[in-house]
Amino acid sequence: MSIDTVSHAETSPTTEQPFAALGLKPDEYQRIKDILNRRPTSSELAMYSVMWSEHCSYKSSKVHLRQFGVKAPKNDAMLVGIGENAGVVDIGDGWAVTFKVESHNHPSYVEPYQGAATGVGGIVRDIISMGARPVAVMDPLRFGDPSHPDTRRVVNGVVAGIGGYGNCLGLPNIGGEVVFDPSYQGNPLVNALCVGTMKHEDIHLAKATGIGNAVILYGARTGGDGIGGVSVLASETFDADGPAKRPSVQVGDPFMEKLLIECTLEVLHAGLVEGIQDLGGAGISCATSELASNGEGGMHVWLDRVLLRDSSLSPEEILMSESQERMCAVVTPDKVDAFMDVCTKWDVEAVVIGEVNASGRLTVDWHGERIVDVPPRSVAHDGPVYERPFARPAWLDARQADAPTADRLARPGSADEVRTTLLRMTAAPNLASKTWVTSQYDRYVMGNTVLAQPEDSGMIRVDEKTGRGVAVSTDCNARFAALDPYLGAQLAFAESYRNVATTGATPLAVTNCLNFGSPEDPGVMWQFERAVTGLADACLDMNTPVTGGNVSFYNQTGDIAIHPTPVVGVLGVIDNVAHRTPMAWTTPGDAIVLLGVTHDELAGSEWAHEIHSHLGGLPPVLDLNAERALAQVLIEGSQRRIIAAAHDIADGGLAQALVEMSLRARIGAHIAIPAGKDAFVQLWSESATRAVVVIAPASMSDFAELCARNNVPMTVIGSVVAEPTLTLSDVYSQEVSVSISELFEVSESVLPALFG
Amino acid sequence: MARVIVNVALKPEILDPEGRAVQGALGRLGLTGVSDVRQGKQFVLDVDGEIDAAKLEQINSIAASLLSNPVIEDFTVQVAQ
Amino acid sequence: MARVIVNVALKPEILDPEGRAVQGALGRLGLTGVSDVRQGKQFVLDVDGEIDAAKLEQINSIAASLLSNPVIEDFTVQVAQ
Amino acid sequence: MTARVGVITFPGSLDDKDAMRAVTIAGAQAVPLWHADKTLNNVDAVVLPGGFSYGDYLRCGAIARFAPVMEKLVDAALGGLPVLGICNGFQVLCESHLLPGALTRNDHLHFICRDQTLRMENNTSAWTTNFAIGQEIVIPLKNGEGGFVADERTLDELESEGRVIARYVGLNPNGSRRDIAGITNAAGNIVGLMPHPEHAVEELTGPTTDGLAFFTSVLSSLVTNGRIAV
Ligand SMILES: Nc1ncnc2c1ncn2[C@@H]1O[C@H](COP(=O)(O)OP(=O)(O)O)[C@@H](O)[C@H]1O
Ligand SMILES: [Mg+2]
Repeated sequence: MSIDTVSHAETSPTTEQPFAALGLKPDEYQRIKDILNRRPTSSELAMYSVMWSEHCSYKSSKVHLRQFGVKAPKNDAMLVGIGENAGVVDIGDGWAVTFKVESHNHPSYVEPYQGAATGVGGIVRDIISMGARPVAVMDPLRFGDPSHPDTRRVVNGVVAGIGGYGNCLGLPNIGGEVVFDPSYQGNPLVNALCVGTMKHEDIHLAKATGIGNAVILYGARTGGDGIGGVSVLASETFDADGPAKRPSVQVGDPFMEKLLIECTLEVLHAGLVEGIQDLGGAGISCATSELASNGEGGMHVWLDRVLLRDSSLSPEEILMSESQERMCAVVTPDKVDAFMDVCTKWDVEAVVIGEVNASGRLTVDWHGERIVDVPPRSVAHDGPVYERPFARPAWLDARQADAPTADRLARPGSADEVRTTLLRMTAAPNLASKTWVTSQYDRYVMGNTVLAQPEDSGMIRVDEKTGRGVAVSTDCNARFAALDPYLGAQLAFAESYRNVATTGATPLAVTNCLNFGSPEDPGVMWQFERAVTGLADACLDMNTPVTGGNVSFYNQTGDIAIHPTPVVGVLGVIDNVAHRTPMAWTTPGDAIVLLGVTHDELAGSEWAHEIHSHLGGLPPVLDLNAERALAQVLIEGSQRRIIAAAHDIADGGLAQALVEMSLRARIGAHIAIPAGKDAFVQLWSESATRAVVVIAPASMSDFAELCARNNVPMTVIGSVVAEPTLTLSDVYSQEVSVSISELFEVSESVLPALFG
Repeated sequence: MARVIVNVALKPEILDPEGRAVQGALGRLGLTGVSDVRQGKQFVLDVDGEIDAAKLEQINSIAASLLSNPVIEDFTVQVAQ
Repeated sequence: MARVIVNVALKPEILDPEGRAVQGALGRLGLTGVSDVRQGKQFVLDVDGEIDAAKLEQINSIAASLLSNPVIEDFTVQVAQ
Repeated sequence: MTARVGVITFPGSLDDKDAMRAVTIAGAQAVPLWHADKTLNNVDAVVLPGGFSYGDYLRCGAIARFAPVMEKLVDAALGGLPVLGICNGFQVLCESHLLPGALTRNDHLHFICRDQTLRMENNTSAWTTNFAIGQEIVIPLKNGEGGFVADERTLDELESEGRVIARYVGLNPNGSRRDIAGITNAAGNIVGLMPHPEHAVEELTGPTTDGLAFFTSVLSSLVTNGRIAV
């Protein structure tokens, strides 16, 4: 096998190269030639092609994502911002938290178990590469129609894969989402979020500084699996008959990752590391070029030193391999031995593959021959940037005009119909209990889980002495985003913000995973631009910076894109987790109070979707000032311990919130529909900025004062009762009553019946 | 009655963490000189009646879809007694 | 180099939930007349040099202690090429 | 003198820190033990924690059994040292033949994590003296391979000798024979338990604090047996 060396490239300028097969456009290929003043070697071509793929370079999204930086609120809590492996925020007492969400959508359709498993593995390595100990994971998921025959395969594989990897790593799963919609049939979304904690002094960055320092590759051996996997997969649309080519998928080894976590934290805490980087998409190409360009700008790599699982791999393949569970560290020469000792202790293989130098170039040798000689920035940062055309899709007007008004979609109008609707909605796959999913995840490991599913946010104790902790929620109603992507993204943010505040934590920072169709479709690009702008505007207004995130394009089959799905994760801090607000009421006689105002807002609602398969109209209006005021009441009420329980109102409206609280409490409530209001609208509208809170009689006057001071409308709608029954009175002059055991039976049986 | 044996193994280029773990343990137990270990699955099916060409065809297609994922695994089908 | 194949199967009296799940799925996919399915493990060991009696003995004892759990599983050892 | 309770960490152990926390809350000194060491560091009792030792590849507990520290542990356990194996630790004890039977794949094939009700059926083992027989407790359960199996003779023997220490109540979460959640050896010093008492020692993070009594029990037994002075 002959090696395409730099000198050979110089003397053979006309050699034809398969740039198109590697996903490069002719002008991109030309650009590489301009940068190098010659044709690239095959190894260089491999590096540029993976690094300039949509997945790695963000070439279509970059121009819009800049808004997150431009509009970032001045926030002293931000220690590391966008651009690093993950953002880092200060949570007080010398503690810092890093969190990020990432997608693994395409691989999870092709091989659901391994696709989802390696998705968890990838995001966890992002967190450890910041110097943090991972402490929790979450998994926002979207699947196709629950009754479609293929959905079962995907659901079972994805859930088992997330559990299989996360459980084996010893990370509690503290929340996520499970949403079904036909728009995800051939494009399930598997987003994975990881939270890590560290002391300020442990923050590490991905840069190769210090001339003469060693570059160490450690972890799993490099194999031929997943070559071009993520980058090719994530940049191609499946055609209508399913995956056109079935590219190789990586298999995860969570045990190796667990060793990698312990080993990495030990070398970091021992002060043995100058810079560190995980290997994700684009493998060694990415790690070396990013480390080099973030440091002094020069690095040399002896590629033949890389430990291989398969000795027949070519240098191009080694550069592109996306084998999992690998990391790269920059270590001063005097500490290399100590570094290797820690690796030996954890049974982790490691080898020095390179050296930092002052050349300003990234050079790679293969058995003494130079196969790469490039400016590292040109690979890692100076990829192409596209100003893709975008335009409001023509179909949107008709869809927005198609409002779910009472004359167009039949609404329940009697107590009997309300009861029937209540049970049907409780059994809607999107609203039914997710226990079948979440019981496959360990939520107890590490012993610091204060809240987990089905609570409004997951909450983790960070400091065992002081009780300082963090809460995280992820949300997105993609139907809202389909009706209005700007508002949809803001509503996703608002829901997530509210979920964090509901548990008593103060929202601090935002991460996001923007799942969209093809950026080459101007309509999709418009949705993307609107969603990013909406989210950036809301984050600025609410003083919660975006600290990082991920973009997943090409989630579409043929011409049909998924609903735009900007999943938003909000992280909050709580001084003492003992003060958290749970979702379940406990004490008969406590008042049940509705916060916020309910309008006739059913466009994009779960009711319209489940009962009428309808999607049209305009999403609920959002007033961020009101959202901030509501959060203030929820947070201060928790700190002063005057809120006994609280639950946010979102999908399925007030009715669903009451059902969920009853199911969690196992004792019931008596609710009266406020006089003069339409019971159906009160129960199933999805107006934003609302929550149900539970207040003991002794705290009522304090709570009323708190609401008045913050201008938050409150309505006492009922009280907790000892009997296990949820009773709604004044429903079209009659009473509706359902036993909690019936609700439980209905809610719990849905997912097992579909997928068990 | 016929017995059909379907062996499913990860493709050679795919990482086999279980096989690797076994290989490590073999070394610690003193079995040296083992250059590779792969761990696969074996399905033993007892099928009523004869296995004719149509039935074998059907078993083959099930082996390719249910019992293995061709993206990462290879399989063999074998009719025994 | 020799290739040694160790097959490990649950003892017949031990419940095999995976085999049962496969059997159920086979029915749903239209393969009828399958009276039983058992799912076992197959280890493929590549061993340097010849497999003499002593080595085989060693592999047998490792199959009995490490590769299988005699409380619930049976195994066979087979030397291939 | 406070008792020293060792917690062994294998590669892939996950609940070792939790076990140490539980030991500490119970009032003992937690001593970390490392799989590759050939010493038990003079501890008075040992916990084999939950997790996925060696990834649980091959079979749960199968590879951990051959760890260097296990040689010492087997001898000490046969000599009467109190040993509690939780979940993966239980699997290691069975694989090491310190306890009879084996733990197999859950009958429903899924990993399951839930708050599990147990009925305590033994209060004479080293780890159960502070329970009442018939007492119902709720502690987390989380496993993929938690179905206890043994032949009928062994099961009958365990029953007749009072060596079933706890049984699942209500739902049997994994298909365990005779709803068995935990067992002890004939001498009563070695206990294997599938659910996780170490995750039920604090109001804030556990469903209950029912798990604490396992850890206080061993302290009581150590005193009673004169293994440590008060
Ligand atoms: N895939 C999942 N993984 C973990 N937890 C989940 C998952 N899906 C849903 N949950 C949890 O179930 C609960 C209900 O979900 P959801 O109805 O989306 O909550 P909310 O409407 O309050 O955001 C939440 O606690 C959520 O975190
Ligand atoms: Mg939600």
